[in-house]
Amino acid sequence: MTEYVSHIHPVAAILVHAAIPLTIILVYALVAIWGERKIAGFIQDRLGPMRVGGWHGWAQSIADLLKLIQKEDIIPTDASRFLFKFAPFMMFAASYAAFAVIPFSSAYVGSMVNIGVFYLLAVTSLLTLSIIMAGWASNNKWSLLGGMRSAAQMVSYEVPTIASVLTVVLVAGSLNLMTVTEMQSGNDILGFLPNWFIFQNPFLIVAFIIFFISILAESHRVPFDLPESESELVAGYQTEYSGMRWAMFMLAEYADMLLLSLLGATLFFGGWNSPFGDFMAGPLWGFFWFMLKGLSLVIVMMWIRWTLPRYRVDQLMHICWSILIPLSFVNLVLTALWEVIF
Amino acid sequence: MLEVISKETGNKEMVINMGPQHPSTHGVLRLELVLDGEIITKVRPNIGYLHRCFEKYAEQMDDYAKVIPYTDRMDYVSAINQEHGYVIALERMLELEVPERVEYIRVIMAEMQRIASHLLGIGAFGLDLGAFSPFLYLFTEREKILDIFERVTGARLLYNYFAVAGLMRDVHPEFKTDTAEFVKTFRPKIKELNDLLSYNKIFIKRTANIGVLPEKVALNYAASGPVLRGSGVEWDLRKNDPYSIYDKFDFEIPVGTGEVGTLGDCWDRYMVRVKEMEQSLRIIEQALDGMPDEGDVMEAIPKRIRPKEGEIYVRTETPRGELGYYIISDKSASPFRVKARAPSFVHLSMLPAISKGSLIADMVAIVGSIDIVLGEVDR
Amino acid sequence: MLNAVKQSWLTFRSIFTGMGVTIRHFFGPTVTLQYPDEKMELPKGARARLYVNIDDCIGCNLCARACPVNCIDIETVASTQDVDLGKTSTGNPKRFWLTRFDIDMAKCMYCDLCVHPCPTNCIYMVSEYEYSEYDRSNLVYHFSNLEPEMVAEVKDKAEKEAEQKKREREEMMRKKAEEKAQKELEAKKKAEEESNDKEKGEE
Amino acid sequence: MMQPEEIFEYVKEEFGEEGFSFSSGDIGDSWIQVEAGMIKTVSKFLRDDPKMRFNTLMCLSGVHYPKEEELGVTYNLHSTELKQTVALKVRVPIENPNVPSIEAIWKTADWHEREAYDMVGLIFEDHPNHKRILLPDDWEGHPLRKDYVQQDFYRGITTGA
Repeated sequence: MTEYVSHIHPVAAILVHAAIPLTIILVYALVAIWGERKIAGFIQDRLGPMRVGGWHGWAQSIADLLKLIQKEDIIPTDASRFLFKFAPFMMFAASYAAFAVIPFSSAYVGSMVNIGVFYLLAVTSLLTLSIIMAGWASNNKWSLLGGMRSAAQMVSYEVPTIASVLTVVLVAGSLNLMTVTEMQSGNDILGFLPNWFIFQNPFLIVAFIIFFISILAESHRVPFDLPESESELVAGYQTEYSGMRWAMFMLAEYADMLLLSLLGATLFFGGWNSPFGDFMAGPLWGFFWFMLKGLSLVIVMMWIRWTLPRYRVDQLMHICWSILIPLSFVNLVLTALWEVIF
Repeated sequence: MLEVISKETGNKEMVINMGPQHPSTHGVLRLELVLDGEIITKVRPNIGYLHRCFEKYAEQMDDYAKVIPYTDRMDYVSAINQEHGYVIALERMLELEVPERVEYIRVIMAEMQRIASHLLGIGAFGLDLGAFSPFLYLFTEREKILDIFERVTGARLLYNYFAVAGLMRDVHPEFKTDTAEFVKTFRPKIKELNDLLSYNKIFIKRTANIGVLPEKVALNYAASGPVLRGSGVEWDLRKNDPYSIYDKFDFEIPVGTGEVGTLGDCWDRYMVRVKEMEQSLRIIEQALDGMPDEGDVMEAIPKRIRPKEGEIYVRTETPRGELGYYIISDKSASPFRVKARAPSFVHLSMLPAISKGSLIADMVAIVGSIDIVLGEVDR
Repeated sequence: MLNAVKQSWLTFRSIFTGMGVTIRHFFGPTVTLQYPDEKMELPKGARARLYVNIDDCIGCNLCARACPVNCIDIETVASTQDVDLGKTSTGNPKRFWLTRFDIDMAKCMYCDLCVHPCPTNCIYMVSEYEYSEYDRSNLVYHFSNLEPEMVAEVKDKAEKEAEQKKREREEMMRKKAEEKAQKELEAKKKAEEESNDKEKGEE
Repeated sequence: MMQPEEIFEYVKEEFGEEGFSFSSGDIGDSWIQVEAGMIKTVSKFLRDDPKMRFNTLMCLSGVHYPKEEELGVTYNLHSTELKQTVALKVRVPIENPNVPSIEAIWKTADWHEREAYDMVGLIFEDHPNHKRILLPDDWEGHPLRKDYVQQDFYRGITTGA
């Protein structure tokens, strides 16, 4: 498909490549916000949104979006105006740009770069910057605290994330996410299990656990949602934002959640590979399996969100620096040994 | 922003206002926190945002009975217990005999209210620490209690149900079966709560060793109720200074054990409340067994209340601790002075003593664990 | 090291226990009502709004005096002699026109204290709870069923009767005074006559 | 466990007759009236003496007595160890309502004394933070005095009086 488009005009190709992930993110965000409210509702013996749009309030997110567009855009008097306005867009741009290297299906990846993993991790680091920007520019002490917490948290948790991703890279021997996915095709393990990395090597299960805990922290989900912990910091770095700017934060956050879940699906669960070998395989089925795997991880994140209390900021750091990081490096070495031996 | 910070304190400390509008101050409380990073070096609680002149109103009413609906509004989470203390004070002043049936109904209602109040306190505590679902599960149970209350009193929150030496209306015929049914369905929910929240490791990490209140400090600050018991003092007015007919019942006083941390920390205070709910269930069961079926609950209510000259200090055990009414009468039909000694007021005053050196997140846990109701603090 | 592993295991176990509880609730029944479509049935005797059965009211003002927040405002006019207001359903004779019986539900605190003193049980709480208004003045409920003209007429009549009564009383007083004066005069005359007679006799 | 009368006798033995009296109303509790200047020493004695051990101050209330033109403070003490209670009372003239603070003896008195100052206008000497607690600092008058008149405006806002 990509070759076909670039035949017509290079600019058209760029636009198409930009539009596909954007559509996916926007549709996903609308569904995920509604879905999270529904999941929260059912977990708490409630129903969640029920009124807008008929069946189980499916149009709730659309109605919310329309409301947010109409809202007055309030900027605090003493805020640093440019940074304040810029931060939400930068945050969204960061998580959006990272989608370029995600192989959505065997036939589509935005950019077939051979350092995909590296690019993705580098671009998502911009999130930290934008959160600090928002927290600082609001000229609100709660926002500042939220921004600072977030900076500390994300910088720390990037280390175990990278270490656990490296474990996979070590096994795969490639930084290109498409290649990594292709390596997981087939159903050879024990004769029926798919060739996914999570089944290939016991150390990769540990790597996945570390990775999952880290992405919970990276995307600010409970029990690590300290930057915006609503009962302590009111709303953290989002406190002063309203209307569309706040919606951008929300969108970026959900996009980030999807991005990291999809990364997890690519690295550990075979990406767009069908769990049944050649059955139900193909570009479109690939997209389906890929999104299913990613969304399952998102749903587990939501499930955790509505079960657990949150950690304190120093405990969060403790978990990262004294448990996850040593563990992930030990795991990396052990994986390397495993690879040498077998 | 740095200029702002240094202007306020002259050095690198930051003063931050937690409240009056803040999600975890449980109402309109303002805490002035002096921060060094996220570490609190000083706390100054500022109260009075919900001051509704209860004491002045009480003096200006032309009837002692008209004060009862106002007592409801002090601690709006446990209105029945507030009324209970006030009517007991008046009964002692007038030297009235209360019919047995009335006493039994009062005890059942008061213990149900204690459970309802603890449910809210525990739920809100969990909410402060980020656990959303337990709050709603507990609220479901609280609703069941309120349903029973609504059938009995006609109201869900502010009941005005107790009258001097009587009740405003009799209970309905199914009251006993309704309550027994609730007791039966509620027991398993406590276990569920323990699974979901009490013994959750993250929850324990957030509450153990936090906000430790040693026994000596607790007594010097006149702490009472679950806060005092959390520090390991076996002190419950229902046992130690029995009022109403509490001496007839067999129940235990749960105290803090320091099971997961230090004695007197947030977790102990929380756990005392959980265990207290079980004890309340026991009292309710015994009271349901002993409650007489016949008897007029309105018979003994005096037509006019005019105590002789004198003063009295009556204290009762509310879910939050010792509620004292200091009433002076001057032979007229309205009280000369009513002072309500509210447990939350006292507990809030010791906040600076127990929260120094903790983090903002701990502050939230501490405020949640002492379970204040601002309506009672400000009156 | 072993301790750290054990602690991590305990943490994971407690997290999974919690997640087990929430997933059971996920598939369990919901407890909410979709409010405007479904409504909770309030039990008998729920205190949601004050209602006055004005036909039974005798205007005794006891409820207004029992109210801690003074939200009941009653104005009564004594009925004239030519009108019989009848009796309430409880058999109490009615002696007053109720020209005003207002309850300010915005002030009311639903304490039920006004219900108990009523001798004819005509003021009570009903379970109607949907009565929000955009304008606070609409929350003042007027229970008096007299038309304004009627009120004026009644007041006028009552005034006239009161005046007439006053006049009658004055008349009576005057008559009494006159009679008294007459009697005194007669007595004086008699005395004079007697004294005259005496004088005459003496002469 | 001692009755209030016995406690009164015991205290009298310690401090002498001067400045103490024991009284009660027709109903309810009796109390020991203490001269204002002595309240701090008496409190300390009551807290520390092995036969008294009043380790908690349950309640501290300020009262205005308009007839006598006096202000009063009532201290309700309680001992969790010996399970005994007693009430102390201090009366001071309204023109000079100075009472020594007992904040150093029972910490809980801190806020109670601030409330008494706020509501009836008692002044507690040596209190570490002698400020209003429920009302704003610049409020006029003390609301629980019987002759209190509410100010019409507070910083330009009508008070609804």
